[in-house]
Amino acid sequence: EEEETLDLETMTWEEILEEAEGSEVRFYGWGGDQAINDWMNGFVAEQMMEKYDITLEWVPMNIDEILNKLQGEKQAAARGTADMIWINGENFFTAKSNDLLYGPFTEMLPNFNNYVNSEDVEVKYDFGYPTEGYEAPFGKTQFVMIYDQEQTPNPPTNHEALLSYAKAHPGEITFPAPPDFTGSVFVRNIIYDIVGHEQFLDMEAEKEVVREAIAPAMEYFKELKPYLWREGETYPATLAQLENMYADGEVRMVMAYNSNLVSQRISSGMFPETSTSVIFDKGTVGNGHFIGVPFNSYNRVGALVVINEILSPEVQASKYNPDNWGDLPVLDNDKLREEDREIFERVELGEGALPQDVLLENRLPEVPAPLVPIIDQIWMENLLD
Amino acid sequence: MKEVLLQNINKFYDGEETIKNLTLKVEKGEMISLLGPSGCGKTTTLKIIAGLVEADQGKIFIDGKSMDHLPTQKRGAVIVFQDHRLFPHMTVGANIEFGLRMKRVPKSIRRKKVQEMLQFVGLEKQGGKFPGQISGGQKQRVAIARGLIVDPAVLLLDEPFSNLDQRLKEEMRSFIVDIQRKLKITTILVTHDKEDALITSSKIGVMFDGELKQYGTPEELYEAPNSLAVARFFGEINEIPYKTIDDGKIHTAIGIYEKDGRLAELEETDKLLLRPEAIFLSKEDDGSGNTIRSEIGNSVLGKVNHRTFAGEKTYYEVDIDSLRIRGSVIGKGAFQTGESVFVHAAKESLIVCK
Amino acid sequence: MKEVLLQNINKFYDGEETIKNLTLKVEKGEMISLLGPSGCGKTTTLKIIAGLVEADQGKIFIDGKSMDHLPTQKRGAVIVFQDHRLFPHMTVGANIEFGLRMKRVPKSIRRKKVQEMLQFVGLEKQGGKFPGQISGGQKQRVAIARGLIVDPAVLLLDEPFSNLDQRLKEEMRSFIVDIQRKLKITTILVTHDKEDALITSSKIGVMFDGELKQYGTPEELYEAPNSLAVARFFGEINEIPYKTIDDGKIHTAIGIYEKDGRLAELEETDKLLLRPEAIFLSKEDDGSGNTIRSEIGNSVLGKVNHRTFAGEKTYYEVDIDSLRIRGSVIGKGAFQTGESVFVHAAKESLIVCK
Amino acid sequence: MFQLKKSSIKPYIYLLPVMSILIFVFTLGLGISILQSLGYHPGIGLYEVTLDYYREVFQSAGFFSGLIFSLRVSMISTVIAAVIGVSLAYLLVMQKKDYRGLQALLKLPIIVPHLVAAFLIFTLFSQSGMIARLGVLLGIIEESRDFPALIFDSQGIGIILAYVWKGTPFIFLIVYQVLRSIEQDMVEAARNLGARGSDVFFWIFLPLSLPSVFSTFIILFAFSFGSYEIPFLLGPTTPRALPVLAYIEYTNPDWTNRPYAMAMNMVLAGISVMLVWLYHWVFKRYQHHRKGR
Amino acid sequence: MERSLSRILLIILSLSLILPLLMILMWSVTVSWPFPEIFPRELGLRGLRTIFQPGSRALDSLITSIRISVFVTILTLAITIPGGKALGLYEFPGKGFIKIIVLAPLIVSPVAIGMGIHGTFIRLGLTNTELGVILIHIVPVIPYGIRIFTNIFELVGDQLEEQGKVLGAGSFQTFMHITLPTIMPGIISAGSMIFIISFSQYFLTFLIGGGSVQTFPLLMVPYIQSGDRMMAASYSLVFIVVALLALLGIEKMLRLYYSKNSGIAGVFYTKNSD
Ligand SMILES: Nc1ncnc2c1ncn2[C@@H]1O[C@H](COP(=O)(O)OP(=O)(O)OP(=O)(O)O)[C@@H](O)[C@H]1O
Ligand SMILES: Nc1ncnc2c1ncn2[C@@H]1O[C@H](COP(=O)(O)OP(=O)(O)OP(=O)(O)O)[C@@H](O)[C@H]1O
Ligand SMILES: [Mg+2]
Ligand SMILES: [Mg+2]
Repeated sequence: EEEETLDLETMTWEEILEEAEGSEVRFYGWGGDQAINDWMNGFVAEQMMEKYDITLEWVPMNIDEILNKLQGEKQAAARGTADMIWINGENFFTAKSNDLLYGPFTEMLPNFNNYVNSEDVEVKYDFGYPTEGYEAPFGKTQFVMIYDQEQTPNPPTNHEALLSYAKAHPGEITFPAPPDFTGSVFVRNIIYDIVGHEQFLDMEAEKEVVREAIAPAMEYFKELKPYLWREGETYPATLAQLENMYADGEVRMVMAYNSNLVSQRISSGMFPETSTSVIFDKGTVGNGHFIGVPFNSYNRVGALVVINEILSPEVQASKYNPDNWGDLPVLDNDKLREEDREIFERVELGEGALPQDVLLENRLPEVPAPLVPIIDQIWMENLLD
Repeated sequence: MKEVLLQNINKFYDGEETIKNLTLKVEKGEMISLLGPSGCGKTTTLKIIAGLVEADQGKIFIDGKSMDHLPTQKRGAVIVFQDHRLFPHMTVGANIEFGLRMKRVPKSIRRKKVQEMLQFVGLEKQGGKFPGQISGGQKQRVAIARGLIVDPAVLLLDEPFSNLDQRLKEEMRSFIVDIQRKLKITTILVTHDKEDALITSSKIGVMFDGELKQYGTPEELYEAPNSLAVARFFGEINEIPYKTIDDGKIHTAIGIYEKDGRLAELEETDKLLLRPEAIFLSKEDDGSGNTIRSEIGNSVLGKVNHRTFAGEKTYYEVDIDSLRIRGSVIGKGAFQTGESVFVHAAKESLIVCK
Repeated sequence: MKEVLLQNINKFYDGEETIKNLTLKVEKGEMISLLGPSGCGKTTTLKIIAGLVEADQGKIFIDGKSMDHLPTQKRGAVIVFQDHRLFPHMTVGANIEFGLRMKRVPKSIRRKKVQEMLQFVGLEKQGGKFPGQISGGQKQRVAIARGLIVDPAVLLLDEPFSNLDQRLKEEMRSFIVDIQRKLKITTILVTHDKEDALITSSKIGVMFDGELKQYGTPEELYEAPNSLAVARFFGEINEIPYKTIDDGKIHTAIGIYEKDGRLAELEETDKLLLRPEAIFLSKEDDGSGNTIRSEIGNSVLGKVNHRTFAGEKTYYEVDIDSLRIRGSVIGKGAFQTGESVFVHAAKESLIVCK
Repeated sequence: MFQLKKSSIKPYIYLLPVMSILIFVFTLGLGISILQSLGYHPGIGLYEVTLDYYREVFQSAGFFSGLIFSLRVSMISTVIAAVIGVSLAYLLVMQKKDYRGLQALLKLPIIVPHLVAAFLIFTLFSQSGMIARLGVLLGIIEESRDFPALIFDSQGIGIILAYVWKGTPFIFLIVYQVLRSIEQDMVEAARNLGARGSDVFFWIFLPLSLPSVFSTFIILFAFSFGSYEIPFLLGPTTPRALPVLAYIEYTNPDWTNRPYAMAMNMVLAGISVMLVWLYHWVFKRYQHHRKGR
Repeated sequence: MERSLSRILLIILSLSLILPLLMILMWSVTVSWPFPEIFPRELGLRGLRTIFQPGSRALDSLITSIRISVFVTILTLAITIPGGKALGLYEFPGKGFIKIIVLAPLIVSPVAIGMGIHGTFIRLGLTNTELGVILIHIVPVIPYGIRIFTNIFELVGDQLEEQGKVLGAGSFQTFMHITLPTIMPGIISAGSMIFIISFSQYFLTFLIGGGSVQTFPLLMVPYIQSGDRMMAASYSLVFIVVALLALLGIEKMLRLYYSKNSGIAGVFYTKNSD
């Protein structure tokens, strides 16, 4: 293994390709979406096999569990089974600060160099944390709220409208309570909407500082609470449950840190066809998700080849297609060749989803990772007795 | 004190007729015995009375009331099981107490009664042990005590003394008989010991192969069995070949008898039987000129073939020509194998059997 | 054919000494019996020999080899348990076959042997039934058959006949004795029936309360018991009060005897015992002038207090002044309650007991 | 009931394989957990051994309410499951037929993983669930809000429902097998001595199956007291069951929070051991009491 | 009358336990089913089709799952039967303590246990292997096995074993011919529990199997955690049906073995006696 590491840095891409041929690459990541699983097992795996004779094994697994496993392996200095992991945000922070990732490697990837704007904040930073080449961009999402247009012809697009909407329909709005991932994003969006987002980007991860900064937002939540589902005494435990409640008509709004969720749910029949995505006028939080290579990957060359391919316009476009996934591409439009740009333009957006440019224009950066648990904590202290 | 009546009971197990058209009446307060070889259906009969096994045909009445579909616990007929069936999770004391508890008898009374019972069956010290910790005979005593304590209206005892030594068995037997008489509990005793049956019961039924062959007083059964099988059942028996010659006398292998009294109605197809203890042996020549035996009726000469000492008595096999008969003599007996002896039997002890 | 030797065995249950310093030797190929009241430790003794219960002290040797820590299955001592312990999940046939299977006997031989056994114990028809479907006596027979079929080196029989009727028991008993003699299986029979013990065994041990009180031949035990308890154990017995007066004669309640022969060594602390069957009764006046009884030694007059018919014999309770004795008479007996009778006993039948 | 054998070495040999696995698991699993709960976790760069994490766990706001919530919910659900499970087993054993099909079907809830059970209870008992819909159909309620809040409720009813649903067949399965192995002979003997149906149950079936009921009870209780899936998915946001608190700490991507999670797990395990020990003690005394009467 | 009443009660109780499962059946083919409708508005087969489509990993992983759980069941029975016997039949110092210790896998959270053992398994080369997964699955099922067998042995005692030994059966023979058949009810209930728990194991499988050992729950759990009810229900349905079939199959085999050791002999003797 040691040899390989040394070699990699000096190897040419051709040598890497040659080395990777006929090997097996294991890609670990969240497996709770049938479309994504199908796309991974189907299109991506086939591409790899055809182009590079690489067998791509998609292993569905939650990221926190993957990191635990890596950590155990690290303590025992063991060879790993994962060659690529789907990662972002706090988990990237944890992985990197615990030396669980191999890198930097992005510069070795021709497609990264060719198509990705390495100076883009969303490539350079992940939840405010510098990526430093330890993870390659995979896709982008943005927080959206989803309403049924038939029920809600004019969905609220700022926190005040949301409050009056809740007052008009008491008990029909709710969100998963932080520290649930999505609920936590929702809270941050409201905070952004009330106190703006700029101050957080370099805020000290100090509870008192944060508490003061978000105090008005906490007041807002207290005001909102009585109009929430079950008067805010309790919240759904997971986004999945909220989705089901929305699908069954128990609540009027559902949310997703996945701008394309609505079109998937509509096409699978779960959500009413009149469902639509909504963002705040001031924008909503967006973030990127990435691919990392575990420190103990057995087949790094193979991983590099696959990641490189994922950064190709074909794969990115296929991913953008809502029939496959609908995830926003990470390639820099300016760097794309004309014919590649056309591929993207040909992709038809699904129902209820907002187009890429609308989203990108109203995209707010995530707070730095260390602030997230602090905000969650403060919210809990204020709103859960 | 209840009357028990079985009417034309039939029971099949796996298509085999185990109880055949059984009719049996036990009077109020009476104690009877059921005898019969192993597997003849005695236990099954008790279970049918108690309602643990359903008869395929026939009716059961207790005190005139039909027992159809009446569950066991309402019949008031308590079985003391052959295989004890003690509750393994209860102590000896709790086992005995069980029936009283079921009757919701107050605790203080229960305690007293259990103490009495324990004492009676000689298990004062074992009251706190579990069934797995006591001996076979002790188990049997617990089973008896458990059944007796509830003063059942009908008591069904299934070989209750089989694991007890002679002394204990006699004690228990007379205790049960006492209680039975005092409380006039209608009782059926199943036993394989003819002495138990004869001593305790006013009537005895003998079963063979699911059939009640004879039912009568102990004397009747003992002295006038209606079949060889029944006769055999009350102990070993000698079948005595005979001829009735024109002289009106009965010529048997052990002597010639007048055809009168008991023998008056002897028909050719009947059998003549003789119990071992009815056979008297005397020495051909005992030296002292003592002639005790020879004084009693006629006698024939035989030869001792085998001798078995059985304590209280001694068995002899004696060959009279080609006939081998068995006799028993109280005490050690003075005859040796190979010795010649006079064999004699009183006319009154001859049994005529159809 | 193996010798069994127990040396100073002690066993405690819950702190109570159940077996007390038991020493017992059974010769090769011999059959002995263990007798004793319920709970005296007979079963426990067998279990100790078989290795199912560990003695707290003492040693066991089979054929001279110490059995310390030798597991049950290697001792070759087979118990036929008092409570049968049939395997509920196997048919009667499979139960009997079990031991042979464990010995890896070929199937064809097994089949043949099982068939023979089934036939012998009279269960040809029950071979396919499960233990829950057969009667108590049938279970007992299966247990016997299952133990016998393996030709054990040492056979331990724990009350094997208790649930069998007289005929069947006699058959089984002689079958077992035959096999035992033929194969010279060292056998210990635990029984509560003195007749079983006396008939089958070359030696008998009597246990009380965990102690072996006497061990000897049947005759020794019957005629010279070393304690009242042992004597009692072989059946009811009368204790006869007596005085030795200066005239050198022994004055008893039933007559006066010379102090010679058996009585020569009678000491004042000894007891004088008399079995019921050794008591002869004769009518004070039987009308016919028959004087059979009065011819035998001296006799006293008594009064019949109670009469119990027991088939083969009849028991009488006779009061002689304040002494009540029990006598038995073969057959129905001619005496009525209240009648006066002559009571007489031969000197030879008096038992002296320390 | 019967004499337990005293043997110096045999039981230890019998226990050797299973105990060696347990001890292996223990020294490693528990040892490492304890170390981590004390703040020693070199893997994530924590080296300082301290009791601070425990202190904070005990001082944290949700801890006691969570503990009481956990105790209450697992106690209630286990008791209900035991009562229904034992009744079911008894009812079935009293039938003439043995309803093989029904038995197989009753195994289904055991097979269903806890996550799926939570999903099921949610679709049945949430305010837009099946029961609520039936309520609308029958005109008992008008809209979903009229349906009582059984899921995410502060009483933990949803959790209890889920545990009862999973636990009842488990108790049933075990107890039924025990009851069936109780010989019919015993029942006959009891009835013959005047025992009615309920007497047979209380005096024969219950005492003979009690050790099994007790064992399954302990297993269910310990399981429900210590696991997070169902209370996480069906429980209220406050109070949160103790295992949920530990789980949330554990999944915190900031690994320096790990010691809290571990400390909570250890406290949880400690309480569990104490409770189980208490149970054993009570049970023993109860049995003793019966024996010594 | 008493009996019919109890039968009704039995049926009601059983149904209330079984009927909820209909929801899984329904949802596995339900596309949309808004409140307050009693029947789904739209049906579909996306879920089941995904599972059974050619090249689906679900089927392979089912086979892996069954194989693992069968081994786990056998191994666990092999170690917990003697353990239960020791606790059920013997009196010895430390018994009370051991009785509590065997509950440890329930009391100490599997996360803690798994993490603790992970490192050791790595060093032993057991991670990412089926063997490792089988071994780790044994841990959480130990309490079930031990407890059940302890109770069973307390109930049946050792009288029949004694009888077997007296008739010359060695320890192994006694075990096979006497012990096993008499504790068969316990084997069936403990075996079922062990199989089920192993079959639905997720966290430990992943941790030790590292994703290279793919059992069915590894595919199923992410769906159950997601909001896609159709996929969740479809996977659950397949899971439940397969587990039930496997269970019944195992039970059937055990019973077959059981009757082979008694019934055939019965047939033979009945025939011969006629
Ligand atoms: N496991 C045990 N625990 C405690 N006491 C016991 C145990 N087994 C037997 N005993 C006691 O030891 C004594 C002897 O028992 P054992 O079974 O040897 O008697 P036994 O001579 O066979 O009697 P029986 O003729 O009634 O079968 C009895 O008093 C019995 O209660
Ligand atoms: N459940 C059953 N299934 C099949 N046959 C049975 C069943 N119970 C008893 N039998 C048979 O019925 C017959 C009568 O049995 P029962 O128990 O009444 O005999 P028993 O007269 O009590 O004999 P024993 O003196 O040996 O106890 C026996 O041949 C027995 O094998
Ligand atoms: Mg019988
Ligand atoms: Mg005994």
